Amino acid sequence: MTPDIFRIFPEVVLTVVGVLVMVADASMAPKSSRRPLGWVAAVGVMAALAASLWQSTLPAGTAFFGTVQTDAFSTFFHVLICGIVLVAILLSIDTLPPDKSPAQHHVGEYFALMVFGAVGMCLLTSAVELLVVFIALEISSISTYVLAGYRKQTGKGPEAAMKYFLLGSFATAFLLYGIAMVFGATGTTEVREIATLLPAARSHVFVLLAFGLMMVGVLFKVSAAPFHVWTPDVYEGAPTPVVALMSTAPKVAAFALLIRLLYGVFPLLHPLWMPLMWVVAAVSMTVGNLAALRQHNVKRMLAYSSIAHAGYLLAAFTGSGTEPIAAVGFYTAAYAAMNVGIFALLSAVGGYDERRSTVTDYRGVLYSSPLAGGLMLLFLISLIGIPFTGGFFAKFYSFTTAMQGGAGWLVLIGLLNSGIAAAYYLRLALSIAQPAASSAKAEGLSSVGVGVTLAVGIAALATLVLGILPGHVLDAAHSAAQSFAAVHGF
Amino acid sequence: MDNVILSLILLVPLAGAALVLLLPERGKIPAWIALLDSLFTFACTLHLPAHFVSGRGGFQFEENVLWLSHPRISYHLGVDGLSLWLVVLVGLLAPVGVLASWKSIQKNTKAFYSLFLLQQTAMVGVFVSLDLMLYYGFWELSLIPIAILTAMFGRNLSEASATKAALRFFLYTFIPSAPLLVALLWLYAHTGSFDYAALQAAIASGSLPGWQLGWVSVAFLLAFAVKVPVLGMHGWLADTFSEAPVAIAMIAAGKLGLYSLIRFHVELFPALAREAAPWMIGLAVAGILYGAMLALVQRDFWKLLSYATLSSLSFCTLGIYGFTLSGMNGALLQTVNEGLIGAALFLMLGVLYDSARSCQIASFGGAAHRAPRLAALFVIASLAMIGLPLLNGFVGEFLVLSGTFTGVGKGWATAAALGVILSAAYMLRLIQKIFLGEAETNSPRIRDLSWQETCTVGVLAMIMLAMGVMPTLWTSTMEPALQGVTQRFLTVDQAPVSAAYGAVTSASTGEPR
Amino acid sequence: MNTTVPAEWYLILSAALFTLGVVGFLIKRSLISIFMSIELMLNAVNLSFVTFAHEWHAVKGQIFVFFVMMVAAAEAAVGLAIIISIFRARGTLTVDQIDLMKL
Amino acid sequence: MHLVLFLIFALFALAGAVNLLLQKHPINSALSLIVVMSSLAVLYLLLGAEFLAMAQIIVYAGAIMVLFTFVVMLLNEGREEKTWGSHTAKTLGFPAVAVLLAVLSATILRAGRHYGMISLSDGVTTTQELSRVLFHDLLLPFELTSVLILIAILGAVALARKDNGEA
Amino acid sequence: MQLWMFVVLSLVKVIVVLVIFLTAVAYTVLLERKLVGRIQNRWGPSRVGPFGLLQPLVDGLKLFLKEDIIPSGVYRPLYLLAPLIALSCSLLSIAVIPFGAPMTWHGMRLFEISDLNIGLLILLSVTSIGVYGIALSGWSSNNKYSLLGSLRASAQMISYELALGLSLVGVVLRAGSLSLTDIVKVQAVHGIASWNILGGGQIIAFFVYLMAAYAETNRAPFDLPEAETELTGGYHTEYSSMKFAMFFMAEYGNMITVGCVATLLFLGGWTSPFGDLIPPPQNLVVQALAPLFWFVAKVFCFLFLYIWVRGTLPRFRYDQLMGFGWKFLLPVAMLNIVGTSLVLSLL
Repeated sequence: MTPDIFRIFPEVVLTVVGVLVMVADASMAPKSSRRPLGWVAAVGVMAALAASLWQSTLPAGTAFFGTVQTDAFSTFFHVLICGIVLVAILLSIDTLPPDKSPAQHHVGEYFALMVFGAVGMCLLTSAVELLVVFIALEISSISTYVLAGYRKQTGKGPEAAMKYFLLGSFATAFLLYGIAMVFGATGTTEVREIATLLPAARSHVFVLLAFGLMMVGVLFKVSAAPFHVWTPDVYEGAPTPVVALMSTAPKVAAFALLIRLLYGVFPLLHPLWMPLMWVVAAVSMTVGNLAALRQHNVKRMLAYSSIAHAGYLLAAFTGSGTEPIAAVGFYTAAYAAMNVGIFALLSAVGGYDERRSTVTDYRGVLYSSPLAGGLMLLFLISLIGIPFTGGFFAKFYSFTTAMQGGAGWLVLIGLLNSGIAAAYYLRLALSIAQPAASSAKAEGLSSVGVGVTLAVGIAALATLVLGILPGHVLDAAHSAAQSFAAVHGF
Repeated sequence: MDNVILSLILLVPLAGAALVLLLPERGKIPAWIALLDSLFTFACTLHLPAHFVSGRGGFQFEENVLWLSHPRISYHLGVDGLSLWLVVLVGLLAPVGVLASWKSIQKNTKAFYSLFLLQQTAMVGVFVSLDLMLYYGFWELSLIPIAILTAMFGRNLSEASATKAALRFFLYTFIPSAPLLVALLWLYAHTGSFDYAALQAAIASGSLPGWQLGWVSVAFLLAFAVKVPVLGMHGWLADTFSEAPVAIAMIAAGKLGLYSLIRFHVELFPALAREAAPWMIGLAVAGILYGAMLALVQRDFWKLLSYATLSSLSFCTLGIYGFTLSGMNGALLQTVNEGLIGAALFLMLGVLYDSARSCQIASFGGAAHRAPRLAALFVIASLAMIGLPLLNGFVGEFLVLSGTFTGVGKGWATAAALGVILSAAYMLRLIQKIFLGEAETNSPRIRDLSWQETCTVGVLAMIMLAMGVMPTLWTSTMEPALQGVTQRFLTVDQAPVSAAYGAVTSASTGEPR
Repeated sequence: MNTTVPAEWYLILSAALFTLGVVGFLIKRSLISIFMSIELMLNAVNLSFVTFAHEWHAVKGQIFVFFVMMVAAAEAAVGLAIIISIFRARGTLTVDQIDLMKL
Repeated sequence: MHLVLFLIFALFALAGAVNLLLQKHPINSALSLIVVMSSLAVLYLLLGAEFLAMAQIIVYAGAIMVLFTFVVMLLNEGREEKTWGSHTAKTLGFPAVAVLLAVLSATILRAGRHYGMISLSDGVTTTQELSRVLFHDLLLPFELTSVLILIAILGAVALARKDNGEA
Repeated sequence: MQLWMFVVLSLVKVIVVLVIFLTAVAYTVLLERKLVGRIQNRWGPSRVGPFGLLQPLVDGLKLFLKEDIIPSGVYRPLYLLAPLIALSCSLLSIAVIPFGAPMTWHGMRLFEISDLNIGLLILLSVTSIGVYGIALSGWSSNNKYSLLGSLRASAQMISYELALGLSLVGVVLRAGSLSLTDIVKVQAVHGIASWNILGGGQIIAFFVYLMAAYAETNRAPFDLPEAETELTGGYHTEYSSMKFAMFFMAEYGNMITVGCVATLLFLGGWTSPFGDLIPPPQNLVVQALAPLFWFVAKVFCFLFLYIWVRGTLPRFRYDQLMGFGWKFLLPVAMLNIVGTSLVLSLL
C-alpha cells in the first residue's frame, strides 16, 4: 500500500513552497529585491517536477478515499504543468519590473500565486471526484485571474483581469450546474461511479443536459469557439510572462479535464460528443485564424492563434480508441513548448512595459538581438507547423488521429487553416527579419538575465526535441493514454 | 561510404549552417565557411554518379532507419537515375550561389549563409527522401529559408514589397501543401505506411477506395504544380524573382516541383496521372505560349526572366505528361538544364542589377563594350536557353518535342515548337537591348564580371556545352529509372519513340548508336 | 399540516433562478451587478444540489454546496479586489466604458 | 405547511431575483440578492439541510454580500446607465436565454417523475453526519479549500493594495 | 398538540420575552449611565423616580415625541430600512437562547422560544445579518461621517466575526453539539469546576470571545464606527427620534445577547455555580426559578464588565483595531482550537 500522501506529493511540495515564498515575501524589507524568491519558487517547482517523475515509480492507484488517481496519465500532465510553471517563473524573475520600483514590492506574492496555481492545475489532472475537480479548477482559475491583473499601472491590466474573472466565473457556474445535474441523475460525483451508473441513470435527459452544461464550462477554459471571446482581451492586458503561463498550463490542465470528462464520465455519449467536437474544432480554428489575420497587436494575434490551436487539439477527439488521448497529450506538450517560448521572447524583447506591442514594432529584432530574433523565428516556424519542429508533429498526430477516426474533412479544414495561420505568423516572422525603419532607434535587449536565458533555452530545446526526436514523449503520451484507458475501462 | 553518403550530403550543409551561426560575423568568415562547406558537399554529391551502377533499376545508396515507430516514419533515403543528377545539380549550384552572393550580400552574412545552407539541406532532402513523411518534412522546410531571406534581403529598397513577395511565395506554396498532408494522412490511414515503395505497391494493387484516391492524387498534383509552377499557379514567380536574392531566386523554381511531379504523381499514381495528363498538357502548352509572349513585352529583365522560366518549365511539364520515354527523358534533362542556365542568367543579371541598380531593360545599351566577359557568357547561356544545337537546351527540347509529336499530338507539338521560336525572339531581344548598340550617355555604370564570377559562370557554360555534346552521359543513368516509370503504363508504341531518341542522340554526338 | 411538495418544483425554481442569473449577466451594465448575477447563478445551482441530496439521501450533495460557498467566498474576495483595482484605474464600473481593448 | 412555506419563499426568491435585474442601483440589487439568499436558506431548512441553511446565511448573506455592499459603498458608484446591451446581446442573447430556460424546465419536468415528493422533516441531515463525510471521504477537498482561501486572500491583497508611489 | 395551541403558546412566549428583553434593554442603559457616572465621580441620572429608576421611561418618551427629521439628501428606502434591520436582528437572536432549565409544559419549552440543534449557528447567522443595519444606515445617510462610520463598522464586524466564530469552536468541540442546551448540559456536572471558562479549559476562548464580542457590538474600546470626536456620531449621525432609538436599542440589545451567549457558552448557563453541593430544590416553582436567577445574575455580571470596560479604556486607532483582530485574536483563536482538539483527542 502506498501512503495516501505520496499520491499528492507534488502538490504538497508545491503548497509548501508557495507558503514559504509567501511568508518570506511578507517578512522581507519592502525595498529589498524579490529575485531570490523567484529562484526559491523555481527550485521548489523543480522539486515538484522531480516528485511527479518519482510518482511514476508508484503503482497506479487511488488515494484519499478514491478522490485522486495517480498513474501514467496524471504523471504525464503533472510533469508538463510543472515544466511550464518552472519556465514561467524563470521568465518572470528577469522580466518583472526592476528592483526598487514600487511595482516590484511584493513580487513574492506573484511567485507564490504561480506556485499555488500549479497546485490546482496538477490536481485537476489526477482528480477523479468532481468535487476535487471543481476546487482544483477554481484554485487554478483564481490564481490566474489575479495574475492577469497584476499590472495595475496600466488600465488594461485590471480590465483584463475583470473580463477573465467575470466570464470565467460565468462558465464555472455552468460547469457547476452540469455537475449538479450529473449528481441528480446518478447520486454520486465520483467519476468512475458516474460512468457505471449512467446507463441506469434515473433520467437520461438529465445526463444530456449535464453534459451540455459541463461542456460549456470546459470549452470556455480551453478557449474554444464560441466561448473564446475573453482570450484576446485577457492576453493583451495581462503581463506577458503571465500570458506565457496562462496560455498553456491551465489549458493543459483543462484538456486533461476534458479527456477525463469525455472518456471517463460520458463515454456513453460518445456518438453525441464526437460530432460536437468536430464542429467545435472546425469553428475554433476557423474563427481563431481569420480573426488573427486582422490583428496588429502581437499578443492579440497570438491569443487568436491559441484559439485556433485549441481547435487543432479538439480535432484529435474525433479519433477512436486511446489514440486521441495520446495525441492530445503530445499536442499539449508541443504547444506548451512553443507558446511559452514565443511569449518568453515577447516579454524579453517587448519588455514588461511593452515597449513593443504591434507587429511593426518588432521590426529589426533579428538585427538588434540576433539570438532572440532567431529563436522567435524558430518558435513561429513551429507554430506554423513546419516539419522538424514540435508544432509539426503535434498537428500531425492530432490530424492523423482525426483521419483514422474518419474525419477527413476536418483534417482538410484544419490544414487549410494552418495555411491561413501561416500568413499571420509569417507576417510577424518577416517583420522580425527586416531591418528596422531608420527613424526608429533599434534598441537591443537591455540585459538578458539567467532566468530568461534558461526559460527560452528550455522552450527551444523542447520544441526541437519534440520535432526531431518525438519518440520518448510520444511513448509517454501513449502509456498515459493506456493507463487512462485501464482506469476507466475502455 | 556508400551507405552514409546521402546522410553526409544532407548533414554537411546543416553542420555548416550551425558553424556559421557559431562563429563571429567578422569580415568574410561566414562566406568562406559557406563556400568551403558547399564545395565539400558538391564533392560528396560527385561521389554519387561515380559509384552509381547505371544499369541497375531501383534505388541505390539506400539508408533506412526507423525514426518513429508510431506512426511509422522512417529515415529512408536513396537515389535512382531520376534524382541522381538533381542532387548533383543542387550540389553544384550551392557554391555558385555562394559566389553569386559574395559581393551583393554585405550585411547579416551570418543569417544569410546559415539559411542558405539550411535551404541546401532541405532541397537535397526532398530529392533523396523515400519516406513520404520525411519528404514532406523537407518539402515544407525548403519554404522557410526562401521566405525569410526574401524578406531580409529584398533587392528592392522598399521592405513592403519584399514582405509581400515573401508572404506570397510562402502562402502560394504552403497552402496547397495542406491538402497534400491530408492526402498523405489518408494514405497512411489506409495503408499504415509512409514508405514510397509500399505505397506504390498498395496503390498499384488497386485495393484503395477509388474516388478518394482520385482526390488524393489531385492533392499531390496541386501541391507540386504550384511549386513548379504550372500556368495559373505562377502568381508567386515574378515577385520572387524580382525580390529574392540572386542565390535564392535561382533555386526557387523548377527542380523541386518537377521532380515531385514525376516521382510522386506520375510514378505513384500512374493511372490517375494519365487521367490528369490532358489537363496538364493543355496547361503546359498554354504556359509555354503565355510565358513566351509575356516575356516578349517585358521591360523589366527580372520579369522577363520569370516569364521565360514559366515558359521553359511548362516545357518540362509537357514532357512529363506526354508519357513517352523520350518526353520524360527530355523533361528531366531539361529540368537539369533549366537549373544550370537559370543559375547562370540570374548570376549575370544580378551583377548587372547590383552595379546599375536598375532592372529596366531600356536603361542599358551597349554594355558589351564595357563588360565583354559578361556579354560573351550571357550570350552563351541565352543560346543554351533558346535551344541551339550543341548546347544542352537543344537536346532536352528536342526530346520533349519529339515525344509530344509522337505521343500526344502534332498540334500540341507545333504549338510548343512555336514557344521555342518565341524564346529565341525574347532572348535575342534582351541581348540586343542590353549588350549591343550604342551606349547611351546617361546609361548606368556597369561592371564586368569579377574573376570568381567569370570562373563560376565559365564552369556552368562548360557544363552546358558538355551536356549538349554528350547527352548520353546523363541520359544513360536517367533512362533505366524512367523506363521503370514508363514501362508499367506506357501504352503508345515503343518503337518510334526509341528511334527518335536514337536519332537525336546520334545526331548530337555524331556517333552512330 | 404536513403537505408535500414535488421535488421538481425545487428544481424548476433553481432553473428559473439560474436563468435569471444568466439574464442578469447579459443585461446588467455595472460590473458589480454582473458579479451579483453570477452569485445568483451559483445559488441556484446550490438549490439543485440540496434538492438532489435530499432525493438521493446523499450527504455529498450538501457538502458540495458547502464547498461552493467556500469557493464563492474566495471568488468574491478576488472579484471585488479586481473591481476595486479597475475602479482605481478607470474611475468607473460601467462595462461600456471599460473598453480599452475592443474585440 | 410545507407547501405554504415553499410557495412563500420560492416567491420571495423569484421576486428577489427579478428585482435584482430591474433595480438600477447596485445596492438595491445587492439587497435583493440577500433576500434571495435568505429565502434559499429557508428552502434548505425545508429540505432538511439545516447546517447549510445557516451556512448560507452566515457565509453568503453575512460575509459575501457584506463585502459586496462594502465595495458598493466604498466606490460609491451611482446608478447604472440605461444602456441595454449591444444589439448582438439582444438578438442572440435573449433567444438563447429563452431556449436555456425552456430546455432546463422541459428537462426537469420530464425527469421529474423519477423523483419523489418532499415533505417537511423527512431526512434531516444533522451536522454530525455532514462532518463525518466531510472529514473522512472528502478530506482532500477540504484541505484543498485552505489553499483556495489562501490564494484568494493573497490575490485580493495583491490586487486591492495601492502601490505607493504610482499613479 | 394542536396547531392553534402551538401558535398561541408561541405568541405568548414571544411577547413575554420581548417585553422582558426590551425592559432589560432600557435598564441596561440606565445601568450604564449610573455606572459610568460613578466611575467618573458623578451621580448619573437620579431625578426621575427613586434613584432615577424611571429615567428609561422618560428617555423613551422623549425620543418618541421628538421631531422625526429626515434629511433631504438621504436615500430614503434604505435610510428607513436600516434601523429596522438593526433592531430586528438584535431581537431575533434572543429567540434561540434558553434562559432556564429545559422544562416543558404540554411539550413546549418554557424558558426558550425555540430550541434547535443548530442554535449556535443561528445566533451567528443573525449576528452576521446585523451588519447591514449599520452599513446601510451610514451609506444611505449621504453624509461623509456616516459613510466613514459604516465603512469602519462593516470592516470591523467582518473582521471580528471570524475571531468570534472561531472562539466558539472549542466550546462546540467539547460539547459535540451545536445546540445551546447541550452545551450547557456538559457544564452542569460539577458546578463552576466544569464551566467552560474553568474546567472546560476555554478561558483563552472566553477572552477572545469577549474582545470579539465588544468589537461586534461596536462598544468601547472598539467603538470607532460612532466615535464622536472623529465622526460626530458615525453611522447614526443623521438619525433622530425613534429611528435613533432603534439603533440605540439594537446596540444594547446586542449587548444583552452577547452576555447571554457568554453565559451559556462559558459560564455554565442557568446552572448554579455550586453544582451538586446544594441539593436541587423540591418545590417546582423554585426548581423553575432558581436557574433563571443564576442566568440573570451571570448576564448582569457580564453587562457590568461591559460597562466597566467602557468607562475605563481608551479607544483604539483604526489600524490598531484591524491589526489586533487579524494578527492577534485570529491566531490565538486558531491556536485554541488546535489545543482543544489535541487535548480532547488525548482524553
